[in-house]
Amino acid sequence: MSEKKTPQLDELEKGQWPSFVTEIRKAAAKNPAAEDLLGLLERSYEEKKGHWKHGGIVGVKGYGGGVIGRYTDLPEEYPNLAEFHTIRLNQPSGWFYTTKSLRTICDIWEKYGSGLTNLHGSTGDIILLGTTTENIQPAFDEFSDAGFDLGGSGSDLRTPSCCVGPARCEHACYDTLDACHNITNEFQDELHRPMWPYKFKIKFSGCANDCTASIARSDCSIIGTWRDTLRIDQDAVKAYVQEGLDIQGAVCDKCPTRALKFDYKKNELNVIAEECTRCMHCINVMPKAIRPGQEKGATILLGGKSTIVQSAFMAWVIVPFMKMEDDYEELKDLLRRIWEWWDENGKTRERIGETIYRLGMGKFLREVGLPPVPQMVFRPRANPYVFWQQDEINK
Amino acid sequence: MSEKKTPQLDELEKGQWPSFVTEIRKAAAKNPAAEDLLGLLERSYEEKKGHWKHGGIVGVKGYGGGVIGRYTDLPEEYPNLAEFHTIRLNQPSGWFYTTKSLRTICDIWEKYGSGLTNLHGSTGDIILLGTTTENIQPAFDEFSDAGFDLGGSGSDLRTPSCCVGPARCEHACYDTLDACHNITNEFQDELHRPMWPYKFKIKFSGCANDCTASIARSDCSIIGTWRDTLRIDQDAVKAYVQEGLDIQGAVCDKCPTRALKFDYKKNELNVIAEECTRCMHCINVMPKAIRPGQEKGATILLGGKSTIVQSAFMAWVIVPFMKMEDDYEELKDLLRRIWEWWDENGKTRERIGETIYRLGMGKFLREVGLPPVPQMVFRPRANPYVFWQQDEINK
Amino acid sequence: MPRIDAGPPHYKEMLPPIILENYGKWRYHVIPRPGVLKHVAENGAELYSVRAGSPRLVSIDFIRDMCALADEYCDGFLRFTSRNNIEFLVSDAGKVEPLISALEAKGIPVGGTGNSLSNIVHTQGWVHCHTPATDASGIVKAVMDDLHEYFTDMKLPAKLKVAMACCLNMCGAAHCSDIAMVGVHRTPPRVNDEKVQKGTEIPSLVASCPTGAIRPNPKTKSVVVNEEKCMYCGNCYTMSPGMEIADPKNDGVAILIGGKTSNARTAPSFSRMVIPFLPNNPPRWPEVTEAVRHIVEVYASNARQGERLGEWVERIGWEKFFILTGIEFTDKHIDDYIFSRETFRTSAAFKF
Amino acid sequence: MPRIDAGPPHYKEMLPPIILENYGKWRYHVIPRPGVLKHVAENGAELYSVRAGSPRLVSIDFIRDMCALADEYCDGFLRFTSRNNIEFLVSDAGKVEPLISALEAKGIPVGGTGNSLSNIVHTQGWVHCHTPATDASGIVKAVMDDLHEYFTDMKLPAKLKVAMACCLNMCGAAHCSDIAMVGVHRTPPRVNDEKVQKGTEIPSLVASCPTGAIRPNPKTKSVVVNEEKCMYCGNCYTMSPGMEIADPKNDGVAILIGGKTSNARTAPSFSRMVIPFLPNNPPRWPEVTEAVRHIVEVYASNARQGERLGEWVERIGWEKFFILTGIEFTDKHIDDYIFSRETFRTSAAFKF
Amino acid sequence: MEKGPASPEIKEKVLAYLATVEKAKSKEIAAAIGEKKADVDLAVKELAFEDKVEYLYITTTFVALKGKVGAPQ
Ligand code: SRM
Ligand code: SRM
Ligand code: SRM
Ligand code: SRM
Ligand code: SF4
Ligand code: SF4
Ligand code: SF4
Ligand code: SF4
Ligand code: SF4
Ligand code: SF4
Ligand code: SF4
Ligand code: SF4
Repeated sequence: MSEKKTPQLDELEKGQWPSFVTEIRKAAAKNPAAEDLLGLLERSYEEKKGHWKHGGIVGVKGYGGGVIGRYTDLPEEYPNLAEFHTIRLNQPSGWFYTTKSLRTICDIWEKYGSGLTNLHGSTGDIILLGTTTENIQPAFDEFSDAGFDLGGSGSDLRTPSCCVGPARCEHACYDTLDACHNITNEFQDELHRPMWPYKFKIKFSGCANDCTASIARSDCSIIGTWRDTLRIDQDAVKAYVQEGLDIQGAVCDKCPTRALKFDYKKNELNVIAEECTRCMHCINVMPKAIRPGQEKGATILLGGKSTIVQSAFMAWVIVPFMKMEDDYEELKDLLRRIWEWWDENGKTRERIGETIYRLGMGKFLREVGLPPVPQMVFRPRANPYVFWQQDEINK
Repeated sequence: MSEKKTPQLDELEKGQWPSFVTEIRKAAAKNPAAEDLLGLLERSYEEKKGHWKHGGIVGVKGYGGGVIGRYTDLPEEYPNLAEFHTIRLNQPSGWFYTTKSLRTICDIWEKYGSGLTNLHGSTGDIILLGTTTENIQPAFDEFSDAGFDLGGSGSDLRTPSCCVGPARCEHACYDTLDACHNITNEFQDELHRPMWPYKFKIKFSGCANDCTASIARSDCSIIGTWRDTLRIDQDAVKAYVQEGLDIQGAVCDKCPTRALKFDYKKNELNVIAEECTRCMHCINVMPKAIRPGQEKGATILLGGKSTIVQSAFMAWVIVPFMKMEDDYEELKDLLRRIWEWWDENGKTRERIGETIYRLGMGKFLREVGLPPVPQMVFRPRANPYVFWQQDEINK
Repeated sequence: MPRIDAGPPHYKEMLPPIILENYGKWRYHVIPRPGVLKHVAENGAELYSVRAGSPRLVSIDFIRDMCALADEYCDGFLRFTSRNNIEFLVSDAGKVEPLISALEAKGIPVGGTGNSLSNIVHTQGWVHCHTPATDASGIVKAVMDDLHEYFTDMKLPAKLKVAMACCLNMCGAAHCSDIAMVGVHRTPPRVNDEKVQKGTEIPSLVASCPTGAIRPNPKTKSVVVNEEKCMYCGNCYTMSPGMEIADPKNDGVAILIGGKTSNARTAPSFSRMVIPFLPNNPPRWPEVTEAVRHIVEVYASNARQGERLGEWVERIGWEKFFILTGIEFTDKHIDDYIFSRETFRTSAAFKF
Repeated sequence: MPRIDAGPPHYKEMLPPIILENYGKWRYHVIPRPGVLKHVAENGAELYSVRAGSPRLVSIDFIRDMCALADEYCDGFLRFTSRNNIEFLVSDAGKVEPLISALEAKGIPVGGTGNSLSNIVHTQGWVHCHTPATDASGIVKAVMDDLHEYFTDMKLPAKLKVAMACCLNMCGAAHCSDIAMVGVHRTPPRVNDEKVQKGTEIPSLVASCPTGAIRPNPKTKSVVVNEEKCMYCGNCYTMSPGMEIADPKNDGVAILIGGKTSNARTAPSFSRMVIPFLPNNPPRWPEVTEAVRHIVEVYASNARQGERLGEWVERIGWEKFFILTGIEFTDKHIDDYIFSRETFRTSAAFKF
Repeated sequence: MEKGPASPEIKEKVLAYLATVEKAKSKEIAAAIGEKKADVDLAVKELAFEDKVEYLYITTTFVALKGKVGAPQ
């Protein structure tokens, strides 16, 4: 097939880390678009610039998102990239697969696309890179028959994702996989039909280790925690001492609130329950001996996003503790109220965090009906610029 | 004299703390304006509101500040308060007085004013509360003859002030009294003839204890420090041990950088020189044993101010270390460059800190000619929004 | 012809001999008793500074009284501190106790050193300013009466610096004090068109509002206020007497805590609002004095030795502070101004 | 007729029997060797997860290869991690080593667990996006080749999370990563009036500029850019293809460090810029790989055990970081955007 | 630093300009008459001594012809 030289890309087939160039080359062996991609990319490497035009409007019937239109600005030279759209498939909770399901995806993508994928996209989707406008609908139809559906794009709910949670992790404080699946299915309309000021992302992490980086990467971050006291197994503590773990140095001294007291004589570790902030550190170091408490649930945080344009925001606490039960009705109800408020108040291309920053947390809490609690802030305001409500002043 | 009842103010003559009401009453015994003030204040206590009009224009010939015009909004009822201006006299460095000089002030103020004062105003001036427009010039003339001069007000350099420093404090890293006096005299024009966008305050503290709260209260905060290593007298350390001081707990464990190592066996205290941030804590606890280093000077910080309107700013480091010698030429030169830049770039009623915040520290540093150093920031920027200069990019 | 720009008197003229001799040569100090600092020079010379409380707003009679004491006990030398206390500079150890007795006889408290409450830095209030939301001297007197024991004793965990500012201009270091009492408004300015028309530059007035709540009203040649947007800062009143913001029914006092300016141990920090509003109840502001005393007492009985108020709260966490004090947390505690973002809890680790 | 809104496949269909049986009943885990997690359930069941590196941009051939391995060693079950690694879910301890050998034979590295460098979260770059300032996959490949030993070994003080984003939109957690490489522009957009006229809403375009650098130009029915005000964020280009910001001569890569998202020990934190610009030097970006390796090495040899990169820098102070690494500090490191104030050193305590 | 006497021409220009406005900041005067601000500051200083202009503190300090702006009503 290809005779084109790609000296620069060839350099990236060297070295110990598996090479994406090799992957493109594999696809190129079977697919002309993938082959053109090699050429286009080599050209970008020479010119130090991209060769893709601003996205266009492509999609699947009944859906408002899930496909990213993409066209090269050099269609004459790379005709097979004239259209090179991405399809975002909603991954299963926790990115678990049977080989059978993965093979099905490969087969359909071999038929309709370039054979290139990202496993996974940064938001969590199965990213299928490169197809034509014409092929989108038939590809979707087959994926759909095989049990897959589109993910989000545009101003909608983006594909939620979750950590491995109870499927394989001893720390999980709620069922992240079930929650992710349930919420995704509940809000199919919001996911597939963009109607908001901008995108909205949800990520589920089973504990404060936050293995989905949800606090930085999602508008709504749902982080597992517990309300009672962490549980310590003193026999296991003694076993760690035996193994030579420096409990005072590696655990107690690094506890952010100094809530752990180690008794050298008895080889006993105790926690001052009210001081513990459930940061997970001690549990991480001594998983055999320390476990979360029993009254489990999640902290809900809001407003995370990356840098463009008002600066990056990390999500902040809006509900310190919520039980993750009863089909997540409490969470769903809260999400609906938040979206309604945001839809009402947000400017175009304004993330929820930016809207709240602009209008003030007080207004948001009052209008969404959330009780203010000190857990929402690191510290209270430094300025005295309080807004008083009509019913709070003397007429 | 007065027959007017002041039941509310009377309540404030009770209690153990010396009473300002008693003071006004003392003045009222001799001065009708002070007497009217009692009545007006009682009225404010009843009505819960002030009775002073917006300031007016009064002053001393050749001076553009130093007098605050004040008129009551009830001149019919309190005719002696129809004019009740304040004169700000520049205090001597460190607020030191001979009784003779204080008596001179009292005598002149008895003649021309209400007999009421603030020792001192928040900026540091001797505040003479309450005189008439007519009396301002003659009062000034007499104060001037007695060796006193006006302080600042309006959009000028405000009266600089300094801590007690080398006059009585073992910690002083430079001569705060001399610096304050020298700078005040150098910039008499700037102090007395307002010509800037807004006020500009300078405060001198001899060490990082910052006993003038300069970092919060002055646009330019000058804080003593040293470049080499603090000095430890091991005999004195041993004496503290003898006295029962818990050196590990009260000193080492509270050192913010853990730069101090206490050797229990030898009763020796040592410092890791490069780790010490000269916070003063250990010196404060053990002044007999620990002293600042020998290569002394000051850190210059810029931008402090209170809350109105862009939020409070604390001053930040712009020169980590400056020798305070040679008639302070380096400092004077820097101040001139800063003022020139601010005058050029500041909006009306914009403090220097606000101007820099609005236009960016980079622009300020480049244009004032200060080299950027990491000591200027707690941490570098989190966003990637860098401004590149023409000579830094490839054409 | 008066001298012009002659500057302040030279400080050296004001220094007692012991200071002139030992200027820059002090070796260390101790605090032999509350209110007394003993500074020892390299050559062994000893200076006793006796610190006395002052109401700051004083008459010339008071100053003359103090001068009389200074003449008798310290050869005519005294100074004032950056917190408006008076310091008598005694070079004869034997005169310290007699001076203290003389001061106490006059009702002047001695204290404010070491781990004590010092004098309250404060402002003009109804006595002399045009923009106050409350009085300053009155509240200060009431609070200092109430907390007197903490001034004359050194029984606090650390120094306690209290400030009082009568409006949001915050003349003083209220924004960085262990405890700050700040006069606040709670209702928007009422526009007095006539006054605005007279001598107010409308564009400057409009620009002065930090929240953009003021719009020009070409019809009246005055302005209108969007009350929803107003946060009662009073900056427009500073610009124009026609923006009448004082409101006796709604003005009052906010309490902020936990600021400091020293660099010892921890970086200087801003005070944080813990009580958004207490009513103006002259003459003794019982709500304010109680709130301040309560905070001081909870601090005194919970903090570790050497811990400033803010250092204590930051160690235990603000959520814990609200539990310990029982102060109610409301939406008003949450920042919604320019730098709000840094105050939000962007962490899942907190106390319940 | 395809199904609409059926949602993703149910995860339970994808779980191996050992997980279905022990779902929510895991007791603890250990890391027997780099790249292998051993999870032990309450009933003693043991699951071995073998973590393998992936370039993320993979062909269907690659996926099929991995499926073949999963069929052979783990009954057809595998998963991907939140950092795009592949995890083989092995329930038979005896199959762990053979699987690893098989992977290594294919050139697939095993590692990324515990105190190691994991896979680099990254984005599209020149492969598929319209706004990149650099490529993503290429830099990632070059850096992972260079730092390979830190992936396969657990010799770092703590976990090291590296991210790569090809423009300032920062798709990924670059803003909160231990090390982030971010594609940046350095010159203002060149306005292509024709393209702007076609289909761009001028008011939205003007509003999109965070610094107010864009003004409408009624004459051309397009816009003009005040180049002094432009900070090259590229947001205008996202709004309109007429705002051509890509500039091969000046685009490149900035390095930010010290962010984290876990709440363990310290609160989640933003990454901070330490190198404002490195040139785009494809195919292997030597300046970038060297800079990253240098930072990793200085960190590895100076931090305490268990300290994330940012925790280490915050403990020693950023001024010390610049000394230790020898990286030059410039005016570009100092924030001049909305939240700059909180980054200024408002303290006299610092290291020289 | 001795600044020396102010330029008489600049003083005249300042007075002429101030006659046209109620009050002004010295920066505005400098811009209006096209002189360096430092020179205007010096001129204003001398004019103040000559009782021809005065400084007005109205939230920021302005300069005006002496007596042009009265006390508040
Ligand atoms: C494909 C993906 C990168 C990847 O290689 O993984 C991606 C690609 C694009 N992102 Fe993104 N974003 C992707 C995850 C993210 C993330 C990470 C996340 O979701 O965890 C972020 C940061 C978190 C956040 O949402 O803030 C992210 C922040 C952005 C932004 C900035 C939004 C903001 O408010 O800060 C934009 C700009 C925009 O929306 O106009 C953007 C825009 C884009 C666009 C649509 C370009 C554009 O301006 O229209 C890119 C399309 C590229 C293409 O042609 O394929 N992308 N984007 C990720 C989605 C894959 C998936 O669905 O799984
Ligand atoms: C007298 C004094 C209070 C006192 O009782 O001690 C005072 C009194 C006034 N201050 Fe102040 N300020 C006084 C020290 C301060 C300080 C403290 C300091 O200097 O250390 C501050 C906070 C630090 C700062 O500068 O930010 C301060 C911040 C303000 C502000 C807010 C400025 C800002 O940018 O944040 C204003 C408002 C203004 O300038 O328009 C203000 C305005 C005023 C005015 C002139 C009222 C006005 O709006 O025109 C007050 C006149 C009262 C009167 O009639 O006597 N005053 N003012 C202090 C001056 C005495 C002296 O010269 O020694
Ligand atoms: C007299 C005075 C300076 C002056 O020029 O007037 C002064 C004098 C001394 N200060 Fe101060 N400080 C004075 C205001 C301050 C201020 C400013 C303020 O109060 O507004 C501060 C910063 C306040 C803050 O952080 O909010 C201040 C923070 C300190 C500190 C640090 C305390 C801390 O740990 O945070 C020390 C060190 C110590 O006491 O251990 C200190 C130490 C000292 C020493 C021990 C210095 C010495 O060796 O002579 C002096 C006696 C302290 C005492 O009262 O126990 N001085 N000192 C001021 C007395 C004010 C008063 O009447 O109470
Ligand atoms: C598989 C994965 C979850 C998933 O659903 O995919 C996962 C799995 C585990 N994480 Fe994680 N983490 C995973 C991404 C994350 C992330 C997100 C990220 O990397 O973008 C974070 C937050 C990153 C940050 O802070 O910037 C994360 C922060 C942690 C931490 C906290 C580390 C710290 O001290 O800051 C722990 C605790 C520990 O390792 O001691 C942890 C612990 C664990 C444990 C030990 C949990 C358990 O008991 O099973 C798992 C093995 C960790 C290991 O690799 O040594 N996991 N973990 C993710 C693997 C990514 C990878 O391929 O490398
Ligand atoms: S976030 Fe917590 S529960 Fe989820 S995988 Fe990580 S450690 Fe386990
Ligand atoms: S979870 Fe964190 S805060 Fe709680 S005891 Fe353990 S280390 Fe301390
Ligand atoms: S600032 Fe330092 S030098 Fe000045 S009085 Fe306070 S402790 Fe002494
Ligand atoms: S001055 Fe502060 S930082 Fe330096 S050694 Fe003493 S306590 Fe530590
Ligand atoms: S705080 Fe406000 S009311 Fe009080 S003196 Fe200052 S400006 Fe006047
Ligand atoms: S009080 Fe403040 S916020 Fe309200 S209108 Fe006046 S300036 Fe604006
Ligand atoms: S970071 Fe920028 S260039 Fe890269 S994929 Fe995201 S939007 Fe596109
Ligand atoms: S690149 Fe950013 S700052 Fe520059 S003109 Fe475009 S939107 Fe404005």
